[in-house]
Amino acid sequence: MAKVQGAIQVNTETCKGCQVCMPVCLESVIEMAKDVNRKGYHYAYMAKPEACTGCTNCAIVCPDRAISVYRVKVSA
Amino acid sequence: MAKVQGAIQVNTETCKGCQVCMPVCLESVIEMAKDVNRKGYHYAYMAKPEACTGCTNCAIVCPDRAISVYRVKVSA
Amino acid sequence: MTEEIIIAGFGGQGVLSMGKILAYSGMMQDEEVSWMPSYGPEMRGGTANVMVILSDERISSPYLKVFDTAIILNQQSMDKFQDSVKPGGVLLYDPNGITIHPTRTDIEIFQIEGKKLAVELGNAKISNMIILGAFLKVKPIVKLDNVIAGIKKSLPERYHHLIPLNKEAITKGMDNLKPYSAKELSLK
Amino acid sequence: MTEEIIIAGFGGQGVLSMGKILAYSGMMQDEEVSWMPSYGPEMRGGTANVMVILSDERISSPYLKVFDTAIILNQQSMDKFQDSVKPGGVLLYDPNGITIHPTRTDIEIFQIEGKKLAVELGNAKISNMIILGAFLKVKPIVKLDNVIAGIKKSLPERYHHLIPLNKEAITKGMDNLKPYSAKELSLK
Amino acid sequence: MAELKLMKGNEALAEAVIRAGADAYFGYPITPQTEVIEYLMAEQPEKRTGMIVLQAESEISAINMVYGAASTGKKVITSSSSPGISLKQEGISYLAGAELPAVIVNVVRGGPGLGTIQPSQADYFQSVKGGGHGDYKLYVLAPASVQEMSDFVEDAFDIAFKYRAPVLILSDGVIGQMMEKVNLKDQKPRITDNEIIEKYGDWATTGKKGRERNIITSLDLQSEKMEKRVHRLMKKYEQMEAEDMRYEKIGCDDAEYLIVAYGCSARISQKAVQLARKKGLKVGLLRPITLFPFPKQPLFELANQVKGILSVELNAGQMVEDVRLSVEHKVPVEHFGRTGGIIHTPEEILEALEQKIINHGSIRHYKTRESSIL
Amino acid sequence: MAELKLMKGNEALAEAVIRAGADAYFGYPITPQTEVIEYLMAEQPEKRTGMIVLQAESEISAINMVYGAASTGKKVITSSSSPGISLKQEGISYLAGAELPAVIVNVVRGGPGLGTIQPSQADYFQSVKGGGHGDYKLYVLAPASVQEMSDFVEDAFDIAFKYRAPVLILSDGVIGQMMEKVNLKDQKPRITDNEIIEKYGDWATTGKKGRERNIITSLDLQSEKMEKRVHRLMKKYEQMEAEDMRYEKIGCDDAEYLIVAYGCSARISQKAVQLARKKGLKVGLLRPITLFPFPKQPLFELANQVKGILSVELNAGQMVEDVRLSVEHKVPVEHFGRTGGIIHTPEEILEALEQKIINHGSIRHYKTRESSIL
Amino acid sequence: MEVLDIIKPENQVFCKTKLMTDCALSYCPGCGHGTAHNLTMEVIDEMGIVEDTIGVAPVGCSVLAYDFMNIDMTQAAHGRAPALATAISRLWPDKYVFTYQGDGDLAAIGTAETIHACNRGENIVIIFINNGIYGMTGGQMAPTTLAGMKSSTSPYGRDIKTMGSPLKITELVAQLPGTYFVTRQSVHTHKNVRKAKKAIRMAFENIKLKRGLSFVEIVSNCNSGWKMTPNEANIWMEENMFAYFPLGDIKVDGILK
Amino acid sequence: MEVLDIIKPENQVFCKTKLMTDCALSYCPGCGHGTAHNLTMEVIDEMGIVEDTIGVAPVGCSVLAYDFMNIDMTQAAHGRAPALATAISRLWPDKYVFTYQGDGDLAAIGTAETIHACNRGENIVIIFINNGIYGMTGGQMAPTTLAGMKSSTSPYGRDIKTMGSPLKITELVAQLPGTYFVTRQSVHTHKNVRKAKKAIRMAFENIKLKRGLSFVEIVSNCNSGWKMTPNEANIWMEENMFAYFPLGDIKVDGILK
Ligand SMILES: Cc1ncc(C[n+]2csc(CCOP(=O)(O)OP(=O)(O)O)c2C)c(N)n1
Ligand SMILES: Cc1ncc(C[n+]2csc(CCOP(=O)(O)OP(=O)(O)O)c2C)c(N)n1
Ligand code: SF4
Ligand code: SF4
Ligand code: SF4
Ligand code: SF4
Repeated sequence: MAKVQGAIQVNTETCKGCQVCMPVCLESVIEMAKDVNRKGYHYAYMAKPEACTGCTNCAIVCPDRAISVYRVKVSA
Repeated sequence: MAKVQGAIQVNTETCKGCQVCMPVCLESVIEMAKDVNRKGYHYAYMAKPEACTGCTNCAIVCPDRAISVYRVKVSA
Repeated sequence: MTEEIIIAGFGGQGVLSMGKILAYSGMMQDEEVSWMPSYGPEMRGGTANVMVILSDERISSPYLKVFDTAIILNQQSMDKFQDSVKPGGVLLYDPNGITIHPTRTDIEIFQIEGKKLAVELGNAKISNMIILGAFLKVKPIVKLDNVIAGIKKSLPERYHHLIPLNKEAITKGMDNLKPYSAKELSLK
Repeated sequence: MTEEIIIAGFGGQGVLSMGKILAYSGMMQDEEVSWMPSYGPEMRGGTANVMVILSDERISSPYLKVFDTAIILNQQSMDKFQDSVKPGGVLLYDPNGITIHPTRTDIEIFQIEGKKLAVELGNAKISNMIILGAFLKVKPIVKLDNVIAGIKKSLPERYHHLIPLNKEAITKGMDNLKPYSAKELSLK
Repeated sequence: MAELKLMKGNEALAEAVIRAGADAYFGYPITPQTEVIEYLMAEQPEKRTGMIVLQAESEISAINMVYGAASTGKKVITSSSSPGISLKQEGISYLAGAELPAVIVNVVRGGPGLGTIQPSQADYFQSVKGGGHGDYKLYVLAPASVQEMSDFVEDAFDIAFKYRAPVLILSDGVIGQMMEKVNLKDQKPRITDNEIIEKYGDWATTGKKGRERNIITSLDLQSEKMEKRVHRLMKKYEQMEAEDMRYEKIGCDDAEYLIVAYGCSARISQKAVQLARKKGLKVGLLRPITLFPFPKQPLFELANQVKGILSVELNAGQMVEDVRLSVEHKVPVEHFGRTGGIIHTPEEILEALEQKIINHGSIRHYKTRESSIL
Repeated sequence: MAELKLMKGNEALAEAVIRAGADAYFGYPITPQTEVIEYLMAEQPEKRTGMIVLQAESEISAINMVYGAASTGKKVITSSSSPGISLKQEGISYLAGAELPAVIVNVVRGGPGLGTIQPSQADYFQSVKGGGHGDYKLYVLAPASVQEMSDFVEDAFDIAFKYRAPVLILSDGVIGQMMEKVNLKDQKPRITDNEIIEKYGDWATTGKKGRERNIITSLDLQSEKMEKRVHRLMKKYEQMEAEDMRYEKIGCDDAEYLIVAYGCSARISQKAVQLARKKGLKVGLLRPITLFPFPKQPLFELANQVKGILSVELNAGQMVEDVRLSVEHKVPVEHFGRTGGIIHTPEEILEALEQKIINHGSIRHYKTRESSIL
Repeated sequence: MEVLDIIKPENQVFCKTKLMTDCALSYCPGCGHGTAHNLTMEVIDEMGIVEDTIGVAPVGCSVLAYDFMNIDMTQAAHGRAPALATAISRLWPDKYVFTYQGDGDLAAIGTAETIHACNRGENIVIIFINNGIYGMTGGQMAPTTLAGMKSSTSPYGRDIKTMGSPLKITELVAQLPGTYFVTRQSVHTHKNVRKAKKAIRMAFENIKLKRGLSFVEIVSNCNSGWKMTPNEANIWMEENMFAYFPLGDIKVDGILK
Repeated sequence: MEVLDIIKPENQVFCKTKLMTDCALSYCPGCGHGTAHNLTMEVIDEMGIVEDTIGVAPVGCSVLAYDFMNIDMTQAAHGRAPALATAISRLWPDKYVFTYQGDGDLAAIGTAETIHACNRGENIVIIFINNGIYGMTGGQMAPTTLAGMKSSTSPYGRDIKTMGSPLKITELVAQLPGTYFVTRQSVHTHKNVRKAKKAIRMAFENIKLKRGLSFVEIVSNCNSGWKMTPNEANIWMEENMFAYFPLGDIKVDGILK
């Protein structure tokens, strides 16, 4: 039975660390980085890459479209 | 049995001969004079005085309030 | 030739249209013309006037204080414009509804029973054409056929059947012009 | 005495309030003061600056081109205002986030680790008070108790419990001021 | 084809709008210019040329419809009278700031406030000094005949597009309401959508097709950019002064005294000049056709010739300031004008000229007011 | 009782409105003056003095609320910034025409259009020449400090009621946003309803009680009446010029060169004068405090003393015209000013003075434009 | 009995209210404005509140209302009467403040002022004369002009597609919590006049009780603008205007009908 | 499987639309404007109509929409966007013309333009961002500010008695015959984002079919103005804003729900 594996790529410079992508991630993949970007924001990153399903929930709620989403099928 | 007798007094100078008082007079008391007032209007007058009941219908629809109404009780 | 005219009366008396037809008539014979109306919230029964100029030169001011001719159709206008006639000028008026007649002796004064004659013609609205006729009798500044052409221009197609009536009214006006001398009055 | 100061940094760094406290402090010792902020749609993270003047004479222009002291909290501001310091004047800055350090050799330059020390004090928001302290070390133009009085004036009642912390921050700033010489850099 | 007609100024202007190939008119009724929209609605230009006519819910909506239309490169015009023009001031300032071509017509009535519906020229200052906020000017054409009410429409559009700037036709109740003979120009074809996309592709917001997107705005949050914008505007105004200033001289060659007047006052003053000449007084008339750019240079030169100047305006004294600035106080300049809807007569003007100029030397100008109220 | 405080100009003005015993403020938010309504809402003057504060749905609604309040004899004020003031022009013209006392505040930003929110003085023409339609003027006060933002409120109300005319306080983003020490006046009691009925019973529409009814209108369908109204207004303006013109002279006694500047430009120019004096240049500053009435006479007199005048304004050249009219071209008058929200520095001003005046003779003024764009 | 014996002061049962001036109305013969003016003044007279009444006149044919209504009045800029009334009633909470406006004034240029005064629930009365046209300026199309109806700016009849539908502003304001009493009346017959007067009375009573805004629309003829005789106009109004603008109460005691 | 093996062009399932410029959004972190911008541009991209689209920006935080939306745009005076859009769509009937406006812009100063453009049934889309406050100018009260809600001009909470009730302009315009599609959406969760995008798509499809005016309200947070973190703001919005401004379609295919 085929399972999907996802991944997100965050544009650390356009991310404003607003965190609205966190609650919509059902797998709690996303957290905010300790250090800041040039604008002084703690940007988002994949804290739990393995859990990402590539559902795009985070990306479509991101006001700044800082997230790109990737997905592949992997056989269990 | 007591019957009422009415009469209207038309201010021939403020009357504009608009005739809106005519249709509301159930007794068709009112008509417009042949001659005109200083403003050139054919003013209203009591053509059938005996028929007037003093109901005030004409007076309250007169935009220019050119009609005063009088009423008395008369025993038949 | 330059003729400076004022026409004044009640709103409903066809003052503006009389002026318009005069202007059109002048245009028909290639003259310069101007037509300057009073305007505003024309409540029925308000007064109206129009200044009309016909000239063979470029017209400077369309707005004037004194005129060669004044055509007067009600008392207010008589009071207001009698003195605006140039010495030697013409005052033409419809006596109907006039209580205080003109008193100037340094101008020519004429009467025309516009309203009365119009009723005879069976159309009260035509009185202004009768008065126009009377004016043209005094001052034949435009040819009759140019006047008719002017009427054609100023009337919408749907009214062109009225042109014969207008023509009749104009001639009636020409025939019924009455000179009036202020002296008589002042003699009494 | 007249001291003309510019304070510049990010919107969130307490630039305007630092200037406000300076102005209040000056007022506490009966000096003339003016406080001229940059303003506009302050989107978070935007830059802000304020021109503060303390003087014992009536202040003419609240808006200036050159200053006795520039207090700089981020790179944009460094780029923009380094040259606005009068020869012989003072440039005080927080090295945190500064990549291109000042290069002028005709002025006095000082560093203060505002942000870092604030974290040590356990309140990032207090860094502007640390920097203020450092400035007062360089230029003791207002007495400390007047500064405290100024803080009292500028803070709403409900924040007055923070005054001891502010005091602590100011002294910490005074103790940690580091002179900086552009030469070193230019030597490398 | 061209036609000779007898028309009201307002009607002649409306007909000229159609014939100029305008794309749209947006307006709201107000005396004494309501004939403009009434004529257009009756003529159904939509059928004649495809031009659109819309009665807006207010003057403010109308001027902003103009802004919208102009931002897409269309030929658009609106008209109103004094109170309505005051309401348009923000929109007019936006048009100037966004550098959009548009024509605004003001058939002036007497103010301030609701005032009177009778003719006036009391909106001169508002028109030439900028009634709206900010550093901008309007190119202002002042028709003095029904013929010019017609002719100036195309001129106005030409200037508007030459400079990408709003143009004002400043008329008055006399010129708008009077009838005169007018020679109507031939119908110009409307510019097609594709021609617009071709011609104005570098700025008009017609949809980004085969080019970078266009933006129409008057905002510049960076002051440096905003100052550049203001300088760009000022350069346009300089160029207008150099290339498109217009005026008319009547009997000025031998004039010892000069009347300066525009619009209906110029017509009435012309008669006053005739009366003066009859009296043997050498009086000339300079009629500014553009109120901005103002004929400064011709006036400056005439100042070496004449003994005094009377500025005749249907207001309490407005253009008189520009006349004084033009002649640099080399000769006395006084003002005469009736207000409140009263129209001065040729006789009154001549009388004022004799009293204030001919029989009277210069007076201190910082006391202007006194001379300006009759 | 009086108080010494450190406040923004906008806040000082708002506090002064309460202390002047105003009855109402109506406004709509706009940068850089939003602190006025924010301060008032926070202060709850309704509790302090019973004064009413209402955020209107637009600037137009606000100015018409002002008109309504003023027509009943109440002390009322509104504030806005450039685009919002343009929207108020019809209402302002109505206030002038109906002869109503009211105070309008314009904290000017850069235009035209949406322009910039940064400081500017580009609304000078709109303010003094009448941005609205018709023959009227505003009494215009130009504060140059936070103290004056506070003090001029009461002055403005006094003038407004002295003449039954609208008064404009023309400020700018610098004066509105900066903080300075300000001495607040004591709280004045609000005038009671009965006092209003007593004092203004001859005109205010407070309900006809024991007198003939009152009517507030700006309309006169009879031109004779309307002209009388206009003359009445002009008489007021003459009286303002005679009795209430205000200005300040700084270092003019020995001045060989003069700077004329108001508002923030006067503050910055003052520093420029200091710099000039350091260089040994005898420069003085004349600061018009009222822009209308303009200090014509003092300038006319100074023109006999100085060699040249520089009009310094944060715009492309507006007040410079009034300066020229005042000195009657006896000395060269040039303009200097930055635009678009850029604020000129003292150094720039001094440089311009040297270039345009000190090292440069008079130039033809009908070419003004060139001199006005920097 | 002789007429002259009847026409005696003691027998008088109706005459013009003293709250109307002697100045002859400037309105066209048969225009509803006159009747609406008189009813309003009769109500104020009967309530004995003339000393505490302040009226706001619009821009429109009734701009001269202040010449005819013998009360304190202020004349507002076109469409802004509700803004004036807001300020006046806020500053004089015990006064009876009303506006009198036409459809162009209230529903076109004045839309924002109308909606927001109603939404704030100002304690005022708005008397709204809906004659489906701009009378004062000579019969242009109004927001309330009926579909297909001719006017000088819709000479071929109002075209819904390009000019929009006639606007039922009264139904709109009734939707707002701030309005307390909203009704539509007419004054062309004795029956309607009596109803309309009751409505106006209720509206002014609401001010006394500080109930919020009362909105009284009066559908009326503009016989000049419609180019009909007054009686023709009234019949046309019954057949056409009332079909689209049905008479009756729309909101009473703050509850939609 | 390694993340880097997944992050390959061929595996990409979502990225920012090309119709948004590279210019960093000037909006505060977590502000709904950004999402609304992106959805609008995604729809235009997917419909392939960018060459025929003309946008009108308001005065408000989104005044700079033209810096971010990579299409032809005109910036309107405060509140007047619907007037501009009317003219543009009349003159370019085959273009997709839309306005993007905030609540102060559309429901306060622009009330008249909004009501009349809707009443005329202009063939345009109005995207209405209702964040219950004036964001741009720093958090003043808007017509849509909730009862008791604090803002810099209602620092003690909106007082219905003196400031009126929050205005449901969307329900009002739905009453007008000219509006064809009226809906209320939000963009704070993935579910709502997907719904909102569908609504915007339908709105633009209506332009193609010349159906008249489509009005899409998006209830959004102004976390700066509300003085909350973005996620706090979104929760507060669900609990308070949605209670008064319920999400869902209000009018579909010209029929009120
Ligand atoms: C700002 C402004 N715009 C337009 C006008 C011109 N105007 C006067 S009355 C009027 C319309 C009146 O119509 P309505 O409100 O329906 O009242 P009615 O005359 O029909 O009673 C207009 C457009 C004006 N005076 N002021
Ligand atoms: C005529 C005018 N009045 C006022 C302003 C100031 N102003 C700019 S944005 C704004 C309100 C914006 O609020 P909203 O429409 O709700 O949009 P948001 O910023 O909340 O997205 C105001 C009042 C202006 N620019 N122009
Ligand atoms: S939603 Fe976007 S901007 Fe906000 S934290 Fe997540 S990635 Fe960053
Ligand atoms: S209604 Fe009045 S004005 Fe009309 S005709 Fe009758 S009496 Fe005369
Ligand atoms: S024009 Fe119409 S509304 Fe005006 S007075 Fe005449 S009938 Fe009445
Ligand atoms: S102020 Fe409010 S609306 Fe404006 S960008 Fe910030 S969060 Fe968004």
